[in-house]
Amino acid sequence: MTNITKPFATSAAELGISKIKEINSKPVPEQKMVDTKEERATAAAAVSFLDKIELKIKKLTAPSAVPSGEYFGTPGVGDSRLISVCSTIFFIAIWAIATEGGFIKPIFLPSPFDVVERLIDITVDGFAGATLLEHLNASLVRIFGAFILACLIGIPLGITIGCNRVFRGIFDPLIEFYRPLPPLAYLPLIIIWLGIDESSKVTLIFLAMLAPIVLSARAGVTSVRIEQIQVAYSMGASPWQVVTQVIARGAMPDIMTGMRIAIGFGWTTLVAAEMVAAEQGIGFMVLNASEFLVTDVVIAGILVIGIIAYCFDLLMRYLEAKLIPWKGYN
Amino acid sequence: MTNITKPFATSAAELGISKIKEINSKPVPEQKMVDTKEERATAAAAVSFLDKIELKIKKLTAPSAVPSGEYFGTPGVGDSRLISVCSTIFFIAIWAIATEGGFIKPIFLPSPFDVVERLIDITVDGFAGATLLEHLNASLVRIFGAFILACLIGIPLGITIGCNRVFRGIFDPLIEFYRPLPPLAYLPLIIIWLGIDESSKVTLIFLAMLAPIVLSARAGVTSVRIEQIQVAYSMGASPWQVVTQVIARGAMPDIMTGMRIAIGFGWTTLVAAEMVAAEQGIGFMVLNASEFLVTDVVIAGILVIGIIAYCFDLLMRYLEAKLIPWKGYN
Amino acid sequence: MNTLKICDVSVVYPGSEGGESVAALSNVNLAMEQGDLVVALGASGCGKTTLLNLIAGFISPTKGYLTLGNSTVKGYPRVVCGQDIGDEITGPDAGRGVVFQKHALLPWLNVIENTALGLKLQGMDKIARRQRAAEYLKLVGLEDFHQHKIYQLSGGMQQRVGIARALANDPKMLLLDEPLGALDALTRESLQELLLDVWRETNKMMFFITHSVDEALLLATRLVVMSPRPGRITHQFDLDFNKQFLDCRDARKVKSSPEFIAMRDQVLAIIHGDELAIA
Amino acid sequence: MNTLKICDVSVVYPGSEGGESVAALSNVNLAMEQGDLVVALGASGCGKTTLLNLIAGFISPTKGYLTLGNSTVKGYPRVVCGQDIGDEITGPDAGRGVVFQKHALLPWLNVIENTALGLKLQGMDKIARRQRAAEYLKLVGLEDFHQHKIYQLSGGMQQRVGIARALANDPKMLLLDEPLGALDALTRESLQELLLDVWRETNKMMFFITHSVDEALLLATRLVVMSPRPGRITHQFDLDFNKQFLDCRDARKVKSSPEFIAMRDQVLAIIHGDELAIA
Amino acid sequence: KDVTIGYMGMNNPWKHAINEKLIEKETGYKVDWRRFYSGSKVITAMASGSIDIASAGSSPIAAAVSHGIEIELVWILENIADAEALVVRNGAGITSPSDLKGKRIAVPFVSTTHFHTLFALEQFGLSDEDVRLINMQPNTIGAAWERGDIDGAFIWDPVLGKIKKDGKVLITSRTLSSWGKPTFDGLVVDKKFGKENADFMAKVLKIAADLDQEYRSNKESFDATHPIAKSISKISGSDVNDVAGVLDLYEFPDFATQLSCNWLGCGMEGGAAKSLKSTSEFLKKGKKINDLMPDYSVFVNPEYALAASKL
Ligand SMILES: Nc1ncnc2c1ncn2[C@@H]1O[C@H](COP(=O)(O)OP(=O)(O)OP(=O)(O)O)[C@@H](O)[C@H]1O
Ligand SMILES: Nc1ncnc2c1ncn2[C@@H]1O[C@H](COP(=O)(O)OP(=O)(O)OP(=O)(O)O)[C@@H](O)[C@H]1O
Ligand SMILES: NCCS(=O)(=O)O
Ligand SMILES: [Mg+2]
Ligand SMILES: [Mg+2]
Repeated sequence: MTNITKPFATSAAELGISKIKEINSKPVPEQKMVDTKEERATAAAAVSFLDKIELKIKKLTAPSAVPSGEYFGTPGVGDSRLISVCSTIFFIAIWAIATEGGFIKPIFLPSPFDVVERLIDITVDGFAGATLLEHLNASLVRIFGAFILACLIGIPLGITIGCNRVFRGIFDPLIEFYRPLPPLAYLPLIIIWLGIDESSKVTLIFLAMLAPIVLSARAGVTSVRIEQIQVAYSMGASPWQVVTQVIARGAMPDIMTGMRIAIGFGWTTLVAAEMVAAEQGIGFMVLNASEFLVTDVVIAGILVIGIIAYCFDLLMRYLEAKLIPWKGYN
Repeated sequence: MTNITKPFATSAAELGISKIKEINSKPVPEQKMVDTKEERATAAAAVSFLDKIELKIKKLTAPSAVPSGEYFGTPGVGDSRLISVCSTIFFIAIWAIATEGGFIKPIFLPSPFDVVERLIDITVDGFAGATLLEHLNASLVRIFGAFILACLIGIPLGITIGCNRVFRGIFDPLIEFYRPLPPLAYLPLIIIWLGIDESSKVTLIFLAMLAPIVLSARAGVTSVRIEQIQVAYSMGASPWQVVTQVIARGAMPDIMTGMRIAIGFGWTTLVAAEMVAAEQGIGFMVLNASEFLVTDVVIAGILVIGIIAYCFDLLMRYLEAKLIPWKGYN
Repeated sequence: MNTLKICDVSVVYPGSEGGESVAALSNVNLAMEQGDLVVALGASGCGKTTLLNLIAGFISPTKGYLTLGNSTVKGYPRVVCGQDIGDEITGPDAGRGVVFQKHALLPWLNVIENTALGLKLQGMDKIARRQRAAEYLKLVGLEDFHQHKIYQLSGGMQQRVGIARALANDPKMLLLDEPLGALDALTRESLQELLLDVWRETNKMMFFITHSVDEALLLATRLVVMSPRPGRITHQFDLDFNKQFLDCRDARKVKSSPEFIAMRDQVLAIIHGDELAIA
Repeated sequence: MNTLKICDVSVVYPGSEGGESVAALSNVNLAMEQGDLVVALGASGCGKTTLLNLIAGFISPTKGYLTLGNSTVKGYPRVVCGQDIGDEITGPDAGRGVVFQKHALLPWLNVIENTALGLKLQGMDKIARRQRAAEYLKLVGLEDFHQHKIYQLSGGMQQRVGIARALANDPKMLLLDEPLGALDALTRESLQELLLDVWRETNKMMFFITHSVDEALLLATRLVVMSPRPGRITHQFDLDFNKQFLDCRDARKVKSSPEFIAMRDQVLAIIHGDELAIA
Repeated sequence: KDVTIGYMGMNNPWKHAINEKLIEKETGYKVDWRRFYSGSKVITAMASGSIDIASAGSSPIAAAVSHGIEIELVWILENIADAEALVVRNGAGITSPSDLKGKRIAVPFVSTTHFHTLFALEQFGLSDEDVRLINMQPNTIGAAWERGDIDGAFIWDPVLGKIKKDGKVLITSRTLSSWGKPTFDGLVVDKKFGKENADFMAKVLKIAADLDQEYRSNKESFDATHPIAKSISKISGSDVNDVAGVLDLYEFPDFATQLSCNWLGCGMEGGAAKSLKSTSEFLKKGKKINDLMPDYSVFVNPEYALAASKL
């Protein structure tokens, strides 16, 4: 591992080449370098939680430099989890102070303690005819059912539209036309056509999710590099193979973004869907409570929706990091 | 323009090089080639509309080949407008046959003729206290007001979140938490906090649009090539300049997709916003009509929303083609 | 047998937004047959890549025609030289493998998957195609990098993956756009030798773009010299230094032969003259 | 004055998903001073680009230190060679201009805007910066392509835009990663001359990566030969062929001098020896 | 001076005041009219303080005041009587109340009909576990009925008229009211606004009373040609020919009745206060409110009606 220097210097000098001189890079003794980042990483695995936090705070306040193994300028590198936790606690604290201090009437915003109390109450005793878990279960089945359906249909459809003039011609006006339609506006039509059972609810959520997935799959197609497509063709790929093995893969980053947007969209449509004759569902629960101005149940329901959706989003981001580590290096 | 051949052949032969021979590429006389595509293009500008359609049909039925000036394999190249028109007409025809033929009761789906008639009626006489144009005007102001606001705040915010660990830490939980919240669920809270005037309507639409814009701006940041960022830094760019002149530009394709998704999202939230004590607005009109089961007004309103949104989307696509022609060549 | 004929072909790129349109190729004629190793030399921007794209089927000419064989090889254009039977020029196929000037590897696949891509597309089973890909990766000196991601490779390593990928696919015709440009002298020499070996064994048609006159002379059976604005072929030479090299396996010896030096001077003079004529 | 010291630096890239970690640089020492033109030669994948990234400030070493001057030039690291004062290595700045191996042009800007980018970033007004950019575009032979989009250029033209962009910015130190790799012989020679002229006039530090031994010998004041796995510097030579060339302006003459030929043989022998040692 | 008044889409003579801008003409105030779809939205808007006066059903009013919203009931717009009814679908197999078990009944939650449904079930000896009560807005009820998705609905016109065609009325609000839980639609006012604009309030109630009087005295000849009918049709969007029939189902009390113990009068013992109290008790059982108010008569204020009667 030390620098090998071969004895060419003399032979070069013998040849009479002017000013040629071989520099022996002096073998610096191998020091035990204090690579703080690395040490921190190793240490962090072993130490207790409190120590971890201390280390994190140190990290946060350290002067900005490129850690070994990262590229300078990579946008937004670094761990932001601690900051997230702090900011969350901060916002909750403000909420608690504002409400408990009596600056805001409970009907405007109940205090976090009331909300937690109510949360426990509806988990145990239920609200509007079912417990929180039953409500949640009903809603999750609807949302993820619709999500899977929307992915199964939307991703291939979007890619096909992006790749094929004829399909684009046929489906483009249809999708672009239905996409902006307010679910609340066509809700009565959906009920007239599909009734008030699960099918109409899932359809409504599905329709809401389909558009962003199709749109981003389609945008993903155009961001695939033309050379990558050409090279596949010149290795004998059929158009089908090019679509499935190059375009669909290259469109993944956009599709993942679309999926994340879609699931958020699905949640927001949930309440509209559960306006339709639902008997259970977290959206139904919130709607019901909001109509009676039971603000703490509304907030509790919103919290539950927000937390579940956030967890799912974290999962999606994890998948993104796993599936498309090459984003930005294409 | 003919092939110049310089007299090196002899000198090469003189040098005794084996088998060197210079081939005079025979000067093929310049023919007047029938470049059909080009001719079509020039012709198309001059001829009448009917001729244009005939040309288009010819183009559609021509064998697939790479037109000169295009790359083979570019996904989805070609004009699909004629197909779109045909498919639209086809869908409308089916609608007309199904309804006029009496297969569907008017309350389920009124015939297109009734809808058009009603459309004219509400344009001239109005419905629910205002004419169609007044309704439209009220809604457009809300939607585009919210859209501009969402772009002005969402694009910088998304980019900042993507670029900065601290901002990400602070805003990420907030945005990811609020993003999936159903507007209908927090509608009562918005009303309690902001009242029933324009501000609460615009806020609702704004909140709906903000999330997809932030999310895609953020995703756009990660798809900028690291070399492009590095090169800017090594030309003395400040982090601010890198963000504004490299990252923001490189994120444009994703941001445009996000904006298109957002505006669609905004339309879908319009009705929810106009549920709250609106006096005018196309969503209010549809809602009002659906309350009384005036299905033809519902459908007419939906048509109007769909058409306007589609036109806006075409505009956005035009802008995409103008502003980011380099998409796929990065 | 398989032949390629390029008949009086011109390519004009439309200029966009203030950029003038560029006549990238003007009245180009070229004929190739099985076993030809045509090397194109020419100034930067003279249309070499454009010509390669034409042959590969990625673009079609603004004027003029291409014929690829008169056999019924699937996917070859049915255009007869000089005779207008419509604008039917088919796109690329597995018969014409391409090594790109710019990287065209798939970042979602690792090194060995990228190399085996063509074989996978043609339905070879996983074990067989990995084995074949591994062979070619060894030939280009990347046997230790099978599992690496593309963006974890150096520039020259990426280029070598591109070459291994094209070779593993065993196309009838190989189109290479400056394939050895980012390689050090030694690796470059060994890959030149590899390509020549492949060429002799399989008798492929090859179209090779380079900026190195030495490389051009060593490899070519036919050397094509191009000139820019408008891009055109100004000279063609038939050569056989590659056979000399394959016999003696000593590039230095071939390159120091008087014929080689004379030829090199001649080609350099042409390029020089061109530049002077333009300046 | 400005100096660069690289002290016992190692860089290890972590391997991901089955790929082994790669020791890209191992215990590298290098010193540069104003007016030095250091050229790095070495096999593909031996760590040249990694070394350049280190100097540019794009990555930081896994072990070891860099010093850039002891003056207070903004943005230069305040690390003293061999002495640990924390992991404070600052990133890139306008003092170190980079020409990338892979294209790093901005596709949303046209040719002249790309060239003028650095000047714009430093706040030069539009007319002045366009004028300056136009000068450098002319020097690299792209005076007719101001308004073209990046993707409308050939590979070599893109590379030349990258060079013009770096030069227009007039950095104290210029880091070039195979900047002439995709250029034809003649353009390459004229750009070599251009770079040498700039170097002599401005007395810049330059770090230049190439695969051409001829180019390395012609340009270098110091030649650094690197070896792969782990990447390290095995030899350094002080040279002055560039001064000879700048005096006579005849590359052919310099290259045919016996000193040059001897040196070239020596360097080739080193590279050869390395390869043999590895094989 | 500015005032914001909320209204709903039901059919009543009050709509004539909106259409003809009677209040503007009479008082010189600038009126901002806001439409709401159900009582629940009205109370939210009142809570935000952006509505000064609004019409709402007794049930949403009870929910609002129990949540501590500072409003008071000042006028009975209509005694609902037969205008709201529980209708069951022909063929659903429901002939008696006990047949409701396991059936799907649609009501707009929070509304007066929701309250009456719960009350009726209690009277029939059923709990809300026995019946599948679903929350539907009037428009969706119409659609769901059309498809046969629901077995019954407790609703008002215009949907009521539609579903009566292939359904049968099981019970109406009039009966349920007579069992001790009357419902009504009333005018509520922001307490502070009322106090500061007492004269204005009196004038407004006078207009309302006069319109009711106008209708009552022309009841026999009231048809589609009447200007009030036209106004109602225009504002609510229902067919002008149906208006007379629908109005006939309601009762519009006159000044004397309003001020009597039946409605606004008599403090704690007044009909309105008692109705609000019993409604609130009902809501508390369903966890829809947390606490009962000690005295519901503070939310009933006959002062303005009294003043109006003297104008
Ligand atoms: N997509 C395009 N749009 C417009 N002009 C183009 C396009 N591609 C190439 N050109 C122009 O065509 C000419 C020839 O380009 P080409 O890429 O064929 O050159 P080349 O001989 O391969 O050059 P190099 O050796 O630098 O790669 C150039 O002037 C270039 O600007
Ligand atoms: N981002 C990365 N992640 C992991 N390994 C990397 C990364 N970048 C480079 N390497 C590895 O480091 C080694 C040196 O790479 P480097 O790019 O410095 O080589 P190079 O000398 O520039 O080669 P070339 O002449 O081919 O460009 C290679 O083996 C490469 O696989
Ligand atoms: N009578 C129905 C009106 S409300 O109860 O919804 O306010
Ligand atoms: Mg090229
Ligand atoms: Mg490199």
